[in-house]
Amino acid sequence: MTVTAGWYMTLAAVLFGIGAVGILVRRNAVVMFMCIELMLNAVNLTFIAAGQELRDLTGQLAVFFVLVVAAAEVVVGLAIIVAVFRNSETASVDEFNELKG
Amino acid sequence: MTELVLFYLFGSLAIVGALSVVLAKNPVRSAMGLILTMLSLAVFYVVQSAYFVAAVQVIVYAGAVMTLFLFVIMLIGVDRSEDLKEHIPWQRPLMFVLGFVVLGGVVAVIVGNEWSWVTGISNLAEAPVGSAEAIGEGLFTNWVLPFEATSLLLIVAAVGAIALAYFPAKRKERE
Amino acid sequence: MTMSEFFIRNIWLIILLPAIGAVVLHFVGRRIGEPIAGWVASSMIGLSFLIGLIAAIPLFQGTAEAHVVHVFDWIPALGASAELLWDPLSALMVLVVSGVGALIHIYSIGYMHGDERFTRFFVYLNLFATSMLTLVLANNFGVLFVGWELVGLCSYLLISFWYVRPSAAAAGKKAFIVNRIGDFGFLIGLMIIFSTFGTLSYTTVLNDPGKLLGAGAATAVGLLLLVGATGKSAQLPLYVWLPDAMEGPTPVSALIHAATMVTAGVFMIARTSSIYALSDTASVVVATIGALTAFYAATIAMAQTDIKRILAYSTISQLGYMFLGVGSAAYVAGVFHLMTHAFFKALLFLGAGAVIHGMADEQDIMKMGGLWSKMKTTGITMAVATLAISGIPPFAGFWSKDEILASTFGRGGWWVVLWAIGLITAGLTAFYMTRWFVLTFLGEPRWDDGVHPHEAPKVMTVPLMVLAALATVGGLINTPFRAGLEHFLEPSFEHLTSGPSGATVWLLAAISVVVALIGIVVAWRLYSRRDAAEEAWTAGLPSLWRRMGHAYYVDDVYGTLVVAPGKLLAAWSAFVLDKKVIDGAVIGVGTVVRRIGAALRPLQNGFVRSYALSIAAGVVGLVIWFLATGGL
Amino acid sequence: MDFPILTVLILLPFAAAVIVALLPSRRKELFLPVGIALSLLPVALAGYLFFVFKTGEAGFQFVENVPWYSPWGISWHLGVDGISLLMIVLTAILMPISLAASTSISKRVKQFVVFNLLLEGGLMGVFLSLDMFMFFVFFEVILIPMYFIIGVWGSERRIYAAVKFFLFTAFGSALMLAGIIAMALMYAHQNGGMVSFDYLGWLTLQMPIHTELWLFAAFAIAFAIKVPMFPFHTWLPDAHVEAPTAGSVMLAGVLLKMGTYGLLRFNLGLFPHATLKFVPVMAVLAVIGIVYGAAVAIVQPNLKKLVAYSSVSHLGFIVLGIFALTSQGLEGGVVQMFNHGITTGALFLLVGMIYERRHTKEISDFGGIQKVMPIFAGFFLFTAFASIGLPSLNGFIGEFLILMGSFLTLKWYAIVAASGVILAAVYLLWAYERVFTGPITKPENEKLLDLDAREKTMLGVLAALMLLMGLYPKIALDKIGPSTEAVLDRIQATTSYQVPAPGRLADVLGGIGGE
Repeated sequence: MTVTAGWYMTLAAVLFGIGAVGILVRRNAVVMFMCIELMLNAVNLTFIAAGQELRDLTGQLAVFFVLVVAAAEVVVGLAIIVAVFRNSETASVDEFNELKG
Repeated sequence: MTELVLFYLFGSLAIVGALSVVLAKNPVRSAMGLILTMLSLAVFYVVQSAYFVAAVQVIVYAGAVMTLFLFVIMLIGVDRSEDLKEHIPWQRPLMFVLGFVVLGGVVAVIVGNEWSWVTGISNLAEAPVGSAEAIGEGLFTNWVLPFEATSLLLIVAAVGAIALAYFPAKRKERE
Repeated sequence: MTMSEFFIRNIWLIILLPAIGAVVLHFVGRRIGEPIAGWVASSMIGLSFLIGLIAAIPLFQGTAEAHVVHVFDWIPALGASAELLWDPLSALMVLVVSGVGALIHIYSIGYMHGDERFTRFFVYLNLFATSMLTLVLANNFGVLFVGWELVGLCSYLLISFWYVRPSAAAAGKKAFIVNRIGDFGFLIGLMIIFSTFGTLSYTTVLNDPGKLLGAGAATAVGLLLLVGATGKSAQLPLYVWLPDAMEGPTPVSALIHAATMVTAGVFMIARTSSIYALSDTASVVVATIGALTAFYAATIAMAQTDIKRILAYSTISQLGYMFLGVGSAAYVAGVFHLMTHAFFKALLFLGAGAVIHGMADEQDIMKMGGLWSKMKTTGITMAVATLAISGIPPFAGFWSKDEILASTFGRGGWWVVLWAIGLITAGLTAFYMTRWFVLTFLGEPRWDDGVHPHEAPKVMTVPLMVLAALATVGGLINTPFRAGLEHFLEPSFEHLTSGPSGATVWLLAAISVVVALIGIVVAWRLYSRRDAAEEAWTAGLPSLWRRMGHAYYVDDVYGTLVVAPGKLLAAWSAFVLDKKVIDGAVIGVGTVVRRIGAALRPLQNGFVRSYALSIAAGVVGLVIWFLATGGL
Repeated sequence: MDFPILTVLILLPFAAAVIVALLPSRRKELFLPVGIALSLLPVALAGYLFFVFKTGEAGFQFVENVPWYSPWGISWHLGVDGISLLMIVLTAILMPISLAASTSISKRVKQFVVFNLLLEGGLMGVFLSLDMFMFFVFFEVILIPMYFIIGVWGSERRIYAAVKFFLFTAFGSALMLAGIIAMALMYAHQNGGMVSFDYLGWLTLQMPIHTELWLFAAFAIAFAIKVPMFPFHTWLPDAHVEAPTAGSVMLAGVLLKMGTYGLLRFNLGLFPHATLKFVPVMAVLAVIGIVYGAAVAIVQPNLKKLVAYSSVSHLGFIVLGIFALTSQGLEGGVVQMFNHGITTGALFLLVGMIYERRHTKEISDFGGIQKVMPIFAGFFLFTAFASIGLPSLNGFIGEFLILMGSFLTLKWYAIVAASGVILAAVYLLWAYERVFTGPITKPENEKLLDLDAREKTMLGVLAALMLLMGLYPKIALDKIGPSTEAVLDRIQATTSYQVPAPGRLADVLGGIGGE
């Protein structure tokens, strides 16, 4: 039995699903952020697997870009969380519904 | 064969890590779980000869980014326990329905042995090796414009983060 | 080229001169100041008169044909160019307008002395002269309409000249709006003319209009033009503005509301005689309206006590005679009466002005009396005017009025009835004018305390004397003995009725003189020994007299029947229909949209996890959709 | 290549807006004078255009056609004919005047001037574009500055008015956009897949009558809202009452003309068959607008609202003239567009001047002020009479042409419309009476200052134009005539319609005219 790209992708799907569920159930903003990172990582895995399968380096390059963007996103996102926390002393996203219609 | 063993071993580690991200009450444990998952994925990258990306994954992701996470967790405080009661109506039931649908899909794939999604064109040539040279050549030839764009993005993000953290909030004053 | 020819070719100079006067005085009048501004204005209109006179010489001699002067293209698509017509009719009108106008300009220098808007008054007077001369010189319905409306504008400006008095401002507005109602008909008439002939030029339209204008259309045009004429010439039912117009300064009443502007309707009907010739119906209606107005206004005049209002109703009545004349196709007689009326009515108004001036703005004749000794010149000239308007030979009014009545009688049938109405009116005219004269100048003084009547200055009395002379001899230019005016005007009209001749003429003349004398005698007996007599007379017919005194309450009736419902309807449209219904529908649509939005609003609960769930549900749904349909 | 005068005309105001925007913010006193000075350049250019425009030619002149985005067939296609020429001149003249009337604006002066100049550029674009895509873009671009001019510098209920204005117009525009896209696709269908937004190209389209009717309706509603025709008029009084003086002047003076211009250029031009079918509808609405607008104006307690409703009435005349489909009616419609712009612009200026002095527009707050402001009263009366349609002033020329022209085809409508001349006199003279005559009843009014030199200049220019257009309208009529005639010729060539020639009134007025 060889490990084909499909195996990795299934694993990625599972990881992605776990991350998505995490976002839906957790209220702590930092943990939700981690779940997002988890989902990004799952996607990265599919990129690598697909690139390997298609014999194309572009998959790895895409992962590189995702990494960079994710890093930027983390920086800004965490800064926002800190700023919000300083204001309201909580990191629970359910406390924030100012955009309520 | 080695690959199979590695897959099962690190695959299950990755899932365990992911589950602990979601389930752990203490955010620090969540962060540790995430690090575990990331390291496992780095192994898969190596297996698929994406050496450079694997290195970056370990250094940047598991190292730098997660450190940042831990800092923030420390800043906010780890001892805050989360209220497990759900306040938003329909959130839980709908979520479970969705979860079951996705889970059902994955199970169907595994049971039905449907692994061959992208296998149609394999063995065309040598699998690429993701060495630093290869990645660098790709980045600075075909992908130089997106590369520069991301560098700009990073600067903006850095400046934005500083701005957010540096200037004191004004909300209280307004009220 | 003789001087006459030069002026005929450049006949627009007649219009231009007062226009220049108006413009110059408008911009530098204040700097020129009183009284030079008045003299500038007067000399401008005087020059127009001179030019008119010189240009008319060939017409007097009968050596010149009608001459059309094309000045410039105005609205080519309507065939409306600025073109002027110099023929006997327009020449006569120009001479009357500028001649009487010049006298009144001069008189005004005295009358308006000391008014803070002295120069403004002369700007308006000169503007009026410009407009009226445009009206009479037009060779085009478009140009006619320009003059027609501009004289209305000047009338508005001059009636409300003393705008601080609310009644003056209201009167000016009323005059303009009532005139506009007439213009509504006039405009529709012009529409029919244009759609028939494709042009508004007299040259095409009035030269044998029967070619294109059927009898029915001619009737329509005739009646519609008549609507315009009743507005401008204050005939039934649109006369109501003229009595109120007496709010204006007295020279204005003399010039605009007696001698010139109000005769524009008569002039216009005379000018379009070839259209009226096509339609007996229209002509009969013109004459009937004229006769009825003459009688109606005369009865009202009998019971008035305001020195100017009597003259105002008298003007309406006399204009009715002119309508009777032009309606019975006795155009020369109508225009003749227009001319003589311009002399004696201008004279009457100017005399009334002199009296008001002397009596410190008192206008109630019940508070006058005995002015004869204090104001000799005015008194004598007024006596002449009274005799002239009453139709006593040889004064001017006799000849013209008699010619109208004779021509009417000569047509027989229904026209005899109109003649009878005219005849009775002649008696009433003599009655109320004598009453006016007696109550003002004769009898015991009934002045208020502190009133010291005095004769007007020379600048006012000289025009009175000139006009009195004209009112005395002006009628002699057209008598049964020597029909000078008839010969002169003949080229302007195609279908003239010639009145009866021989013994009938003299019999009719005798009858009207007798009727006039009866009127004079009755009034004389009633009012010269005043006191109980008046009360006895009024007590006999108290309710009728009161109604006449209030002009039959027509203003109130119009107010209730037209103005009030109109305002109500407008208010309803504005505040119910527009605000509630139409804008309400718009607001209603907005409200519905807002309600829908409000109903959907809870979906946006502001919880990020809820949104995440929606996104996830959407993704899953899409994936299922793709799988079910087999790909994208 | 010739000097691209039309492009320059469009770009000049935009460039001026940029220049004003770049002025240093501290130099507050500079914005308005610089704006006025820069907006005088288009006046000079438009004046030059007016005189070099070849009289007697029907077609478009100074045409510029540069492909822009060829896959969609969009090009920078400009041209001017007798119909748009006057609109250009009108826009150019009113802009510096309405800026000069804005000295009382104190907040955000720079933005105000910039928005006004953007507005001017957009208007130039609307009237000069021969490419429907460009036309639509400019048509919409105008909304933005106008929205802000009303919404930022208006009076109390400015937001309500601005939103109402925006929503109304946007609603119509959406329909027109659908129509424009449909036309472009239809062009592609009939020309081998070549999409084109070119107006001149669209003139060649063949379409079944029901398609034409739908497209006509889509365009007509957009323009009817802009005009505004009854019953789409309720945004107008609100917008006018709330807008600052400059906004009102431009709105009434030029923006409304976009509607009538569109009806004439596009509805008549593109859909001749549908035009014939729609004549009764448009004529009825126009006549209702004339009488209704005037009747409602009579009882308005607010001077600005009164003038706004008078616009509804006057614009009704223009629409009636256009849909009379006679050369006099069309010519009158176009010349009336210009004249109404001048006259109503002046009326709004006057209302603005008195508002600046007394901060009220309610008629009942005045009375007798002719005593203290004789020059102002004189200008007001002059303008009012121009608006009433006094011959020898400009308002008469258009109205007279329209009435005479529409009687040829729409007899009863013309007769009803003629009653508008009575009502116009009623509402304006009654308002004049209540505001200016009688004794001064309110002590606040005793100290009012009469017009200063700036105000006299602005009004003097407009008054001179009113007199010129009234006494010698031929300068404009000669340029308009051939172009409107061409519109009519096209309708006659493509349909069975024939303009009735003057002649015996066989059946005019029912039985009365029976021969």
